[in-house]
Amino acid sequence: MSSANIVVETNIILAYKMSDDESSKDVTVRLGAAAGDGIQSAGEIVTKIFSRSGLYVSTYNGNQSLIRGGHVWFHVHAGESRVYSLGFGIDYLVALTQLAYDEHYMNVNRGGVIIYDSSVVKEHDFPDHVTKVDAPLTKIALKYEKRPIMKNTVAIGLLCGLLGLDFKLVGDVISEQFFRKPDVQKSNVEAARDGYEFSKQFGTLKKLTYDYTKRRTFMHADYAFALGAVAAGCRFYAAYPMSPASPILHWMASNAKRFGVRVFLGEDEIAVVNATIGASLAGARSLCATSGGGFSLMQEAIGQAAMTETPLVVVDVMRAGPSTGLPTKTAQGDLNMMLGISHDDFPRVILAPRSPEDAFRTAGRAFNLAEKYQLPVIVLLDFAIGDGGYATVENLNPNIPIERGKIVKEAAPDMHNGVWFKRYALTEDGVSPRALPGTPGLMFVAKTDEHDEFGHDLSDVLAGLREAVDMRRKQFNKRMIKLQGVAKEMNPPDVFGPDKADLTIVTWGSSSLPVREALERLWGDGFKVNSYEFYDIYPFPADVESMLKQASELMDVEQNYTAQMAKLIRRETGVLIQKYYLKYDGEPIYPIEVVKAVKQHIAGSNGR
Amino acid sequence: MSSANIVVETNIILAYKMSDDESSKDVTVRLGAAAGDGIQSAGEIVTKIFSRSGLYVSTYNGNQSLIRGGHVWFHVHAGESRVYSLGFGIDYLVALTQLAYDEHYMNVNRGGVIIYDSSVVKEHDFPDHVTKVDAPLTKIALKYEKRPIMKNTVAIGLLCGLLGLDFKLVGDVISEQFFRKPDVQKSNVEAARDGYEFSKQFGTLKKLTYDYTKRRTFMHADYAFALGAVAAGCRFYAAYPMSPASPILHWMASNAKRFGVRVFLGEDEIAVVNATIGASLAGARSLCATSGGGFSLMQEAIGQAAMTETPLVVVDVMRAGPSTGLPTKTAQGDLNMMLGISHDDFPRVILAPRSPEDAFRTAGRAFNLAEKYQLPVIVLLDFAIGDGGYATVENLNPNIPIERGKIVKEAAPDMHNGVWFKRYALTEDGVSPRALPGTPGLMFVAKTDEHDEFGHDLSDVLAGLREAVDMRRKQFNKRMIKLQGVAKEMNPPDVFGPDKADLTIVTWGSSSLPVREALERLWGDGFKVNSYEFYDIYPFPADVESMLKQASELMDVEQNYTAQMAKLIRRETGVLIQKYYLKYDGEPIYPIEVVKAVKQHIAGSNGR
Amino acid sequence: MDPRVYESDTRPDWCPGCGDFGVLAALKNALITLQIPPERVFISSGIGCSSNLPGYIRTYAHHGLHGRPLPVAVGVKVANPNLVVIAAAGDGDEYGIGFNHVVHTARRNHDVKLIVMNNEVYGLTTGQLSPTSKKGQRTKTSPDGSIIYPLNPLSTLLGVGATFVARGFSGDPKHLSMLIQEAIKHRGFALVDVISPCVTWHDIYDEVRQKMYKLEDVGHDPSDLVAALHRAQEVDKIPLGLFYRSEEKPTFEELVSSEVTATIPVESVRNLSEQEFAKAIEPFQ
Amino acid sequence: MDPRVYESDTRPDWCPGCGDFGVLAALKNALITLQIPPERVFISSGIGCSSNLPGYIRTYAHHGLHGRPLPVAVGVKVANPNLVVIAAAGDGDEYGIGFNHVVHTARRNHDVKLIVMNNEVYGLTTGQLSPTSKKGQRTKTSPDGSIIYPLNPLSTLLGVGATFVARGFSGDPKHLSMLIQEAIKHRGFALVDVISPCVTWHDIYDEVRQKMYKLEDVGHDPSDLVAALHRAQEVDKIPLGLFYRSEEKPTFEELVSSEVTATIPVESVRNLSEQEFAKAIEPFQ
Ligand SMILES: Cc1ncc(C[n+]2csc(CCOP(=O)(O)OP(=O)(O)O)c2C)c(N)n1
Ligand SMILES: Cc1ncc(C[n+]2csc(CCOP(=O)(O)OP(=O)(O)O)c2C)c(N)n1
Ligand code: SF4
Ligand code: SF4
Ligand SMILES: [Mg+2]
Ligand SMILES: [Mg+2]
Repeated sequence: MSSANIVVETNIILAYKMSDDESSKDVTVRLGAAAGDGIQSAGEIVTKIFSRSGLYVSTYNGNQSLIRGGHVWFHVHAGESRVYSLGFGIDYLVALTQLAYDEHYMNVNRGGVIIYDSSVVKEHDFPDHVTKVDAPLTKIALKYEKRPIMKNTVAIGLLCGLLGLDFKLVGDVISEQFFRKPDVQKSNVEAARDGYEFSKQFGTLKKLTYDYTKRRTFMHADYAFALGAVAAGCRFYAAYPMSPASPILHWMASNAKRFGVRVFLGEDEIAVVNATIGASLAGARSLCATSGGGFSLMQEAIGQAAMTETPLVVVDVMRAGPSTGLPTKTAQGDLNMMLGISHDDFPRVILAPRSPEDAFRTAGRAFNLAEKYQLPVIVLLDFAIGDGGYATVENLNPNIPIERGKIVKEAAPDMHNGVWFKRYALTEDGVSPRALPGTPGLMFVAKTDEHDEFGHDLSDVLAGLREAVDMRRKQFNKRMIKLQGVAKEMNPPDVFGPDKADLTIVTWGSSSLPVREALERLWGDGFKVNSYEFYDIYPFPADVESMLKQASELMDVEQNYTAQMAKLIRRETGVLIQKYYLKYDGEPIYPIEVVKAVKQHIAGSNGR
Repeated sequence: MSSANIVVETNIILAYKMSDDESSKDVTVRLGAAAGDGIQSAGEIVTKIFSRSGLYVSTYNGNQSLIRGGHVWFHVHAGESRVYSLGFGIDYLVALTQLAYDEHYMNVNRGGVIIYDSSVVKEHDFPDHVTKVDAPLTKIALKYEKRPIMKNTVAIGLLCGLLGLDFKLVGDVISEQFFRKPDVQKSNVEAARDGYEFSKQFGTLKKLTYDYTKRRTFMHADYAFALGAVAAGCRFYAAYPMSPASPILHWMASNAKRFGVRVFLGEDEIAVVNATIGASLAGARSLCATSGGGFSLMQEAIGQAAMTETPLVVVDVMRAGPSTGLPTKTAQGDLNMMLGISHDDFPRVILAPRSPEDAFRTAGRAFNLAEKYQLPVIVLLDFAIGDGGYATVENLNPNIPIERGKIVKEAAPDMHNGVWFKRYALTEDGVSPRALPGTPGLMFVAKTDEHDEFGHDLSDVLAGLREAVDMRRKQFNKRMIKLQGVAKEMNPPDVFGPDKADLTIVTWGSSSLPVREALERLWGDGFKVNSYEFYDIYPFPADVESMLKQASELMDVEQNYTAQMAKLIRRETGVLIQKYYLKYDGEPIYPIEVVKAVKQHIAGSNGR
Repeated sequence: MDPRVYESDTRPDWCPGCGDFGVLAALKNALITLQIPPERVFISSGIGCSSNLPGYIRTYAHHGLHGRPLPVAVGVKVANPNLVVIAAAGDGDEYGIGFNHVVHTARRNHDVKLIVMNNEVYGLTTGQLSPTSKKGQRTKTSPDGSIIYPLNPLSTLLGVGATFVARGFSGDPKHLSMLIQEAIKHRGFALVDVISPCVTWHDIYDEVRQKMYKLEDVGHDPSDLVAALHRAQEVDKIPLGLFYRSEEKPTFEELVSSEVTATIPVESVRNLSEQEFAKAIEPFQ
Repeated sequence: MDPRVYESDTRPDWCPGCGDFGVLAALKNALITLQIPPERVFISSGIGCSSNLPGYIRTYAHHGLHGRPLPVAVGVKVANPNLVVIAAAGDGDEYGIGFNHVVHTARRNHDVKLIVMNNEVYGLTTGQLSPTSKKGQRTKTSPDGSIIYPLNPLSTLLGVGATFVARGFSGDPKHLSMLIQEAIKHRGFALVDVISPCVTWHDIYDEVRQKMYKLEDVGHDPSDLVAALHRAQEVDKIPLGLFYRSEEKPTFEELVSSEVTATIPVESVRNLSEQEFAKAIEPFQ
């Protein structure tokens, strides 16, 4: 498997009609319009309505890097039990523009619905067995506003009517959403009601069972991570804006006061990461986040943190590259970078939460690992679960254990007479006690040059002398040995599905989610398949080799061109995965693509 | 082989006495003193004298990151036939300071010589079977100068006398070296003559056969690469000073005028690499160089060059890290970084010349590959062969073939009417013709956003639309497919030694050199060993897997902690190397260490 | 020259009303007025709404990395001094992450022209604080109003010793075109700061229109550095026009070319002759 | 206070005669004079001869990356405003690769003090041109003399609006100590540029001694910005002393602390209470 040879021709497999089972316990809604039409807000309203009806949700934001025009869409998958990803096809399409119709009509499921306004959108090739809901969205909207901006509110009302949702809830959520704009609050509710009323003329369409007593929580992984960080005692946050990591900054900025977080907006990512290191040195649990391009700039400083043994947590919310790439689209292309951050070898930890829930849990773990082992911890999120996708979160536990590792609070009596603190004392586990500036008698220099136990240079007058060479080796070993401690805390991949299977999908981070929905479908179709979901990536968890070798057959599913995780697996275990479904076009993995890849593969051909 | 587990306890194996064969065809000299004593200059004089006596040389500079004081040494290995590395032990030790004596006396070979001045240096534990040459170096020096700065010149005279070299040559070289300081030129020659005369009292010591008609060329890899680059048409060089890459800058600055090279000293490495990309876009063969820390800062822009498909050659002269580390010491720790440069996947080429000669050849190849395939080419040198070590170079061929790849010189007639040039035209080999700014009618935007064939954005208004997604995939494939072309030009490792062996050493870059000397010694001792020397690293050369699988047993020798090359080999071929000799203390690999490791290993134990 | 030579088939994706339309128009106008053929123009941009400009005017261009338009431009200009090299980008690009390049490019007096579309906000990333955002400005990153002092790029560049410092307004493309023309004609580095409002996140059109005045209307002398500094530091009013110009310093490109054997064109790639090579290796023998 | 509290057992590895000895002595003297206990001092340095300083004075310190002393210092100060935070580094560090941090740290008026050991050369890397090297200066990178205009950090920082700008000379440690004391006492960002000659690559002791004079001896008023600018731009003479000081602007740390609930100390790590947490997730329901 030479990297030069993996050229995977994925197809955009969106056109399918399979969910003709009207009684299925989930529903998918896609809203399509132009940027500036408020589709993101409409999507959030729908998501909220579902969540307050007791449904589980998972959403995706098909947005573009522009403020007005173009084509953007918002996808909501909701279910009576847990949903993970985008689901299968579209049950309800709301096409507010011609482009929205053209791009999505062919993906509407048998038994589904297309809502559009024929005064704006010309239908064509209307799918069989799909209900046509041609509604005067614009006309209704213009009743309330001079510009037809309100037409998505009308559509929401209509959609909720078709779905048989209680209008009270719909009205409440819309009121809430517009509470900062009292002038349009009431009219939006009215417009929605008109849409709702309009729906009554249609017969039974696909509905779910609602439980209005349940008020589920949903968020994306950026928010979940920020919340988890603050819940775990984060006191310093630094950033330079970069999509799709910016929501962490926005949340921190809005909540700084309440939670005592000092927010620092740096002049660039280099300032950001260095300030984070400074704040961490000073004793604060400190965090920064960015996306790939910004992370590239942070690399030198991450080596610095490893060398000075300063705890550091950095989040990379991945987007589709390389270089500027597709800034609003998703990918898992940054793993290789994390394996090779900066020059020469140093310890690091790489974690890749799969979902917002996972992200919340990971925040506290990341701080604990960073502080216990005094090293950089990298957290890989991506657009699909970060900025781009909300999901229901359950059982968030704010009582995150806080493990700060070895901190010396007071100097021994003999430390006050001109002695430096042994900040880099050689210890068995490689971790040396640290002191926080301000503590009398424990002064030290945090040093990026190779150093002795006191933090004095080995790089100048002593370089190359036998004792210094020996100490250099000991300090190098000490740093690297810490990974043995971390390794004991690394989890092997979670197995999703049966323990034994004919085919095992290997996947990591957010790709785990579409794989789950694919597996559930495949089980229904009688296939014996499961998946290994990696989320603790490096140091590579122990015992994975035996897990992999037990599997009958392996297929790698991830979102990059060179199968970075599969390469890491081969590097660490020797196991060569020979089947792939790799996606690198910026679009999310749809469960159906994995289903097809598995079926093709099991039928004998290569699933790529 | 989990990276957390490789903790290799190398020993500094310097103390050995083995070269008691006075008739051997090579000699090793070590000069030790304090920084500021002029030991580098003395080492260069000795090297030059040897080179003009028809000997082959290989040197090493044991310097420190300070200007005065401390302990620095210079090692010269010279031979009647090709020498590669530091040789075995020390035949002639010139110890100008106590520290120089203390650090090196135990490494002097049986039959060797220690030159010192007992008025400055106290000998102790004087080795058996070593000739003691206690010389009044200081006294002689003070005859000519008020400060004893000239004592290394005296020592050189003495050394050359013991070695039986012609004084005329010695005098000539010294005159030359001081030609910019006419006031001390003559006195230095006189001082050397006094030392030379003093030597006469000693009997036969180890000498070689000299051929004064031969004037060999020696240089280190930094100079060799710079020279090769200029010989291959390099017209733009940018840098920010960083050891051990600075000699390239110094050479370029001094030769800029003569060779028409525009030298640009940037405000930081980010400016440097971006300016290099700009110059390359404008049509110049453009180069920049740095060391690890500076390279970390360049990463974002290297992804940019890959995305805009702009030819780029960047040299990383590796030094011991991580972070600031040991700036004057050697390592091969940056391979992982090169495999993971910046975010998401893009094509790159990684070359790792083994020697100055190799570096010269690589320069032209690097430009050709960069321009033919329009991608970044990374050249890995290191301190040991770069700034730190001269070696004899032979057969440098200035007639380097120049392959600039597809350049369109003139626009088709229909190109002049408001049409953009298809800079990113989809082609079978992935390479699109480029145009140089200034050419009428071929305007294009070099674009870091994902783009169509014209270089127009796919990332904004078009992002996510079906056609754009399709084009995104095609452009991604196009970029990566270029690696297939490159792969055909990648050389498998060179085999040093017999084709069949009981043990094969896998090594790369500069580590190949000490391995060669170790192998020659091992052959003499009756061992059947050979080595695979990797120098074309990525895209990983084809057919390596079968080579590796043919080997009876493999042992990896490289200069980093985590065995980065071995990991790449496993990643690419699945082959797990189980024996290692890894060195990461900043010191060069001594051939004897490899000899010992092999012997221990063949005796059954692990050679680490 | 046919004024259509600069037309592009790609339509700007800026929001309707965005200031950057005015900058694009002024730039085109300036180039056409100066009768510069498009193939001689190289535009280097960064990342941001403003940096999308290159595709909308048909010249050679590089749409690169956030903050790095200038080093790319410098590389192009040093390699091929015949090109008219323009860097065009946002305030985030040039006054934030990339400001060090501005300072050093100005100090070395490279013959490149920098047009900054200054909207006092990070437009593309949805309106966060930029280095020129005012104290008190409310954004997603400053929900209670910014506590941070803004950078004054003009007074800073005057402190650096930049040889051409001007400010235009995208709402007055004619005046702006004139400034850009002067910048291009200037021998050396030129900064044209353009107030180019972001109608979506920070619409300051009205404020600017109220506060602005033209330096040429008040008899400002662009050779007077101290006067320029005073004008640059005004906050109640917004002076537009040429603050400062000095043509005493030769450009970096002039100096470097005088250093280099000019007979070897940068884009010509040829081997060294045997003699040249022999001379080159002599010091190593 | 025992003046020995700042003594270190590590001896400076600077060349005999290096200007940096004077800076070290002045810094120690200033801290002792101000009676600041060493555990309250945090020194952040970069990479260069000058940046080796921290190990030679026993305080908390970070010896980090080339050009990045200030962002580290800012992080430390924002997290723990009780510390006296000093960045100490070379002209390469601070006026070259790291100058953007200087500009923005000054603009935001962080309460950190920057001491630049300006020797007009890259000392540690063996004497290449630095951003403050003079035109005509001969180095390994300018064998025929530099063609590049130097940066004037003082006039630039005055243009930025820095609130404290001074210049000292390592040959006059007493005067320098006084300037450092003033800088530490200043409320806000302070630049102390120190002419600290490199005796090995660029020995300008004699030149400085000939050209220098003290601003306090000529009645310079440090509240007069225009006068400060004129002084900063002198080239025939070298003015030493306090060029400019203004204490009107609150510091970033004051402003950010007023924003943050001060009852949560930055180094205290505790979980959110159930109520706090419930309130935090409310918007997501
Ligand atoms: C290294 C890096 N950091 C962050 C970003 C994200 N980013 C894109 S545009 C932008 C700022 C845009 O602001 P400005 O330069 O003022 O341009 P405008 O959109 O306002 O025209 C940022 C921070 C990036 N692309 N690269
Ligand atoms: C990113 C990076 N680039 C380059 C270097 C190499 N380097 C080390 S010190 C130095 C310059 C030192 O000059 P200066 O800051 O003026 O300090 P001085 O030695 O003169 O005191 C450089 C370029 C580095 N360490 N890191
Ligand atoms: S967001 Fe602002 S800067 Fe960007 S295009 Fe729209 S108006 Fe212009
Ligand atoms: S090289 Fe110069 S700056 Fe460095 S220690 Fe020596 S004198 Fe000081
Ligand atoms: Mg802006
Ligand atoms: Mg300096």
